[in-house]
Amino acid sequence: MITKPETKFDLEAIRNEFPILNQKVNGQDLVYFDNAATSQKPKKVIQAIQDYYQNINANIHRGVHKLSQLATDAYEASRKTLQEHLNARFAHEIIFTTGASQGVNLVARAWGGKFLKSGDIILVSGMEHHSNIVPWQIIAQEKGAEVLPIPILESGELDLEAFHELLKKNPVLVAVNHVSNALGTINPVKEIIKLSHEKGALVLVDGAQSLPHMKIDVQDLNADFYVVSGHKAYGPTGSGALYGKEDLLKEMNPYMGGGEMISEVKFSGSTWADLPHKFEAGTPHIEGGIVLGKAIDWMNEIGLEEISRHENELLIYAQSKLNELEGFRPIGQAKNKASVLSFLMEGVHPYDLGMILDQLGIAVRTGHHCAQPVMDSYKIPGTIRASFAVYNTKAEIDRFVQGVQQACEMLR
Amino acid sequence: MITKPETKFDLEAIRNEFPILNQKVNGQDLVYFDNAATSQKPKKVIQAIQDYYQNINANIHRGVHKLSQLATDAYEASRKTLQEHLNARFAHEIIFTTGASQGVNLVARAWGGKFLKSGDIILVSGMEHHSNIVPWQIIAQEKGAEVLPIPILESGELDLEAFHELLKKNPVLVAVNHVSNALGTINPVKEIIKLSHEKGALVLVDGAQSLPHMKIDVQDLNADFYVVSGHKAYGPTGSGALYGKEDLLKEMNPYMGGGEMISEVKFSGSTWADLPHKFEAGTPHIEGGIVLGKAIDWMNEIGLEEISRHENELLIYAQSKLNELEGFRPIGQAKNKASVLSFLMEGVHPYDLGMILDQLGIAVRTGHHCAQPVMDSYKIPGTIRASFAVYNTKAEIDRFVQGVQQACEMLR
Amino acid sequence: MESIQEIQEEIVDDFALFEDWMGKYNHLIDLGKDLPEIDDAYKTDDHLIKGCQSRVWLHADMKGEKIHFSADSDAIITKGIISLLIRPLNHRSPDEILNADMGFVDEIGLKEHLSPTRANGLVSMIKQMKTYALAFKAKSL
Amino acid sequence: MESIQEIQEEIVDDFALFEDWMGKYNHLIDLGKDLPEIDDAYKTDDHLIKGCQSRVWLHADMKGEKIHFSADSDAIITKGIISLLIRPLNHRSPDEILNADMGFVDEIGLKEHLSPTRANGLVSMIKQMKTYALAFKAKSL
Ligand SMILES: Cc1ncc(COP(=O)(O)O)c(C=O)c1O
Ligand SMILES: Cc1ncc(COP(=O)(O)O)c(C=O)c1O
Repeated sequence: MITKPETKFDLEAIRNEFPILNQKVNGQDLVYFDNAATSQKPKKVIQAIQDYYQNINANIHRGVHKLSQLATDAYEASRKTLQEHLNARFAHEIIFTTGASQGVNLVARAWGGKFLKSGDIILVSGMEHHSNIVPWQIIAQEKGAEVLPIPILESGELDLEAFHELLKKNPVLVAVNHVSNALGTINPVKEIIKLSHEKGALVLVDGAQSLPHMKIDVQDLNADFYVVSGHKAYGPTGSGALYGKEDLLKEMNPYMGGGEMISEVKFSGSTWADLPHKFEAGTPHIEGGIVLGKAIDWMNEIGLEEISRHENELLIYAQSKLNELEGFRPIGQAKNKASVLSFLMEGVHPYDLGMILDQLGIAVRTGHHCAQPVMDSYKIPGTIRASFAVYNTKAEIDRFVQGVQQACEMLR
Repeated sequence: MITKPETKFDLEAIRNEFPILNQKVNGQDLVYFDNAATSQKPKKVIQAIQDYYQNINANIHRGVHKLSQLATDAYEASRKTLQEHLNARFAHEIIFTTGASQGVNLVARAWGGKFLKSGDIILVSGMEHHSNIVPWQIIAQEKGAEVLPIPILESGELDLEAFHELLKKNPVLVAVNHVSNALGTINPVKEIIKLSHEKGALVLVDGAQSLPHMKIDVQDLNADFYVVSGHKAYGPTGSGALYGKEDLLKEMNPYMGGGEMISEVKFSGSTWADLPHKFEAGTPHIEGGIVLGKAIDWMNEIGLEEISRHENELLIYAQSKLNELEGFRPIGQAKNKASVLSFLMEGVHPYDLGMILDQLGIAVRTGHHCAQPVMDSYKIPGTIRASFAVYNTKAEIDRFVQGVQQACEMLR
Repeated sequence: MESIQEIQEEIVDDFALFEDWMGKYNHLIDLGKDLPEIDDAYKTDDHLIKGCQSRVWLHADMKGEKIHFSADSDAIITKGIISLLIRPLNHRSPDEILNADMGFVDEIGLKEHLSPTRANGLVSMIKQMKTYALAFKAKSL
Repeated sequence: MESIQEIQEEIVDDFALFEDWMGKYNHLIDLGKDLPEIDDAYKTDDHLIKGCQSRVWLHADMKGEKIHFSADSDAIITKGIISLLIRPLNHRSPDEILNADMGFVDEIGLKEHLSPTRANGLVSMIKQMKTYALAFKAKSL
């Protein structure tokens, strides 16, 4: 056991690490509340990118020369960081991807392409991001399998009773997110996995929204597949990872063909390399892979508990302030929530509100948040979503709430 | 017509733009001759990455807020840069990818997955990188199609007579690189495309090695698909592009499922977005996409003619110097060559030579260069490959040649 | 009747009166509120313009030689923008519409609406108006 | 017979005599040249170690309680490295081999060969030697 160093949560120091936050937008200080779309990057991450290109940039894995070795070592060290952070058993259970979407697509194609049969059933939660719906639809259609939604309750929580019923159909795989990007709901994935396993179904967990906010332990969860996205967790764009259990990954088809992923190539037939290389065709996003590890280090330096404590404070504060406004309607009120606040203001279209807030220098997201089925189940076209990161402040929330009020006055 | 500004080729100024070149490796000044694996990045590119993260980082395409607009505009401006650089008809014929490998995989899956039929024949040149072989093998196996190699001659050129014969089998697609990474051969792709089209075959050109070295005009070539890789052309890792003719791209299946690529998602079935978004699922590598455009701008500022003139000088100089060494055996002596020099030294294993050169601070690549079939056709296990970029010098070649000599003395 | 350009200049002048974005947006919201209602029969999926975050329905009729536009949106700012586009282009011939330069939106200082992102439907709206014009022109040939 | 560690220390001491990389590599090359030849019967694909840029064949026999290794490579530096590995581990019991700490390669200053990249087979070689040891141990249980 490593004893944690004493950390003191110093919000000002944290903010100072994000140069972009010092910016004026439309003449006003930027308030960035679009963190669920992508987070901003600390200096440490930006600097690590520069260091990579100025000191060790080279193609990895095959070079005998020094730079290639340094780059390879850094890349593999980052894989190890991810392994430890997610508590995977082996480093080769971590596959670098370009983001959560590619992770899901990889599994849908490489697992589904090999094992999915006509008539098979895949359960997909009704609060999934399109990235955890469409890949299953595509492969299911190819294979004659069926994708069934797990309904959600008015509270924004999964309907676990309905899920129990659906499990009786013996699905082969269940796809669910750990945290919903549209509602903020934290799903009981450990329980979902346990129930699914009892019925013989594998479970893929979409952790795009959990990585930035909470401790993840894939072994404790007993997840079969777990996908994360780097750019939402203070890391570079185009970075991400898939965790998969060794025995599952070993049995799967390769995903892409190319350099790195082969053992031998002949026109008469080729053979595949061992894990993790089998799934990493072509020159990877080396900078992204390496620096994703630095972003994780950065989060751990602050401490995930501190991060989620702070974000939770912001969420509660924002909710109580918005509650005072007339016509405020929160969308998604699960008991267990991450720092995502989706809502509507009566008589105001989300798009209009977003435009006015932008004029005030406040960045929120409006629309369906790539989760149309969620919007359909609430019978709304979309929401306004404010999502908080570790660098956000109560003062920013005050400005935001004031902005919402001002906008509503203009628009109503 | 834009008249080109007068440029003077200033090698020292160019070198000054690459901070990494000022480095000592194993106590010696670095000589970086592994450019075909990946190129180093000029300050302008590194700075553009930093600027992106410090000023406009945001998720693109869906945000109404300012940062999202700025990032989207920069991303789409880069697409336009690529369109102009490759002379595509439309910007939406440019699909951002993570590299050349993903480009080929995308076409193999999204075109082949829809149109390939049992018994169909795909011709793949015998000097392809694994990235332009394996994706075809995978989809061909799935569809019961067949991949046949176009043989190469001792000179390292494609056997065009054999190609003529193979065309009589009415292949549906021909896959060939513009420049071979293992041999340096510049293939007569315009002629290959013309002949293939006469037989009704589509042609995919792998331009991973041409983008950094020469002017590319996809309309003049009449290529159906053309893939490039950013990291080999002074751009960030994880960046690249696929060019495809509009009508072909429109007909193809989507490649990955996710955000961005949909028009509407319902559990009863989803519909796809227009080009180029149909093929860009999930949050793309925004930094990479934007900065790839900056890398192209940088190349154009120097001028592609100047770049290839300089590199060609280096190639000829290196060849003549190496020729003076005992036991020098060039691999690949096509009349038309880019700045890739593959060779063997009699009685010396490439790996040993590479190790000694590394001790001397000289980075070359040794091995099969992800082109095993090429090595098989020469019946050699691999080669030593020195590949030059615009920032390399004759003085570096002198050190390299001296290093080869010294290594041979030690090893023989 | 004033020319397309004259109306555009008028609009630009109107907006020039406002010193800050608030004034501009309030004016835009007022324009949105004043937009004549579209016939409910045209608020169908066929008339939806793709690529807008808010829903936009656009319909066009040929009355004599001239095209008549009607439109609606569920977002009020979007309605204001529609109104800006319809005012100069309404009751014009297909050729006039096809040749119209719509750069005036930029001059108003509403550039953020002009960016070709999919969140913003302005470009799609202009395109759709010109597509209608082209269709009517083709029919009349 | 000396212990594994004694031999390793000897090797480290040998290399310490050389002041620069040239000396070290020349020594490595000499070691490679002196490596006893492997029986041609073992230069088969079964005996190839994956993950080396040069080809490496490794064979192991059980002689009494002890394991006897023989190996070859087409690259001479690789052969030198093989020789470094075999010297301490040859004619040892499976347990001795399984417990051996091979960190001495680092001390020699050949760290570049230790990096777990696929270009470098050193890690694979050590792994393969230990795998042989494990297999023989399992058989003898
Ligand atoms: C000719 C050729 N094709 C394809 C590739 C693959 O490119 P990437 O690794 O960027 O996907 C390479 C790079 O090694 C190459 O040289
Ligand atoms: C819950 C969830 N899943 C998946 C994704 C897709 O992640 P990426 O865009 O990084 O591929 C997102 C991001 O929008 C998300 O919020």
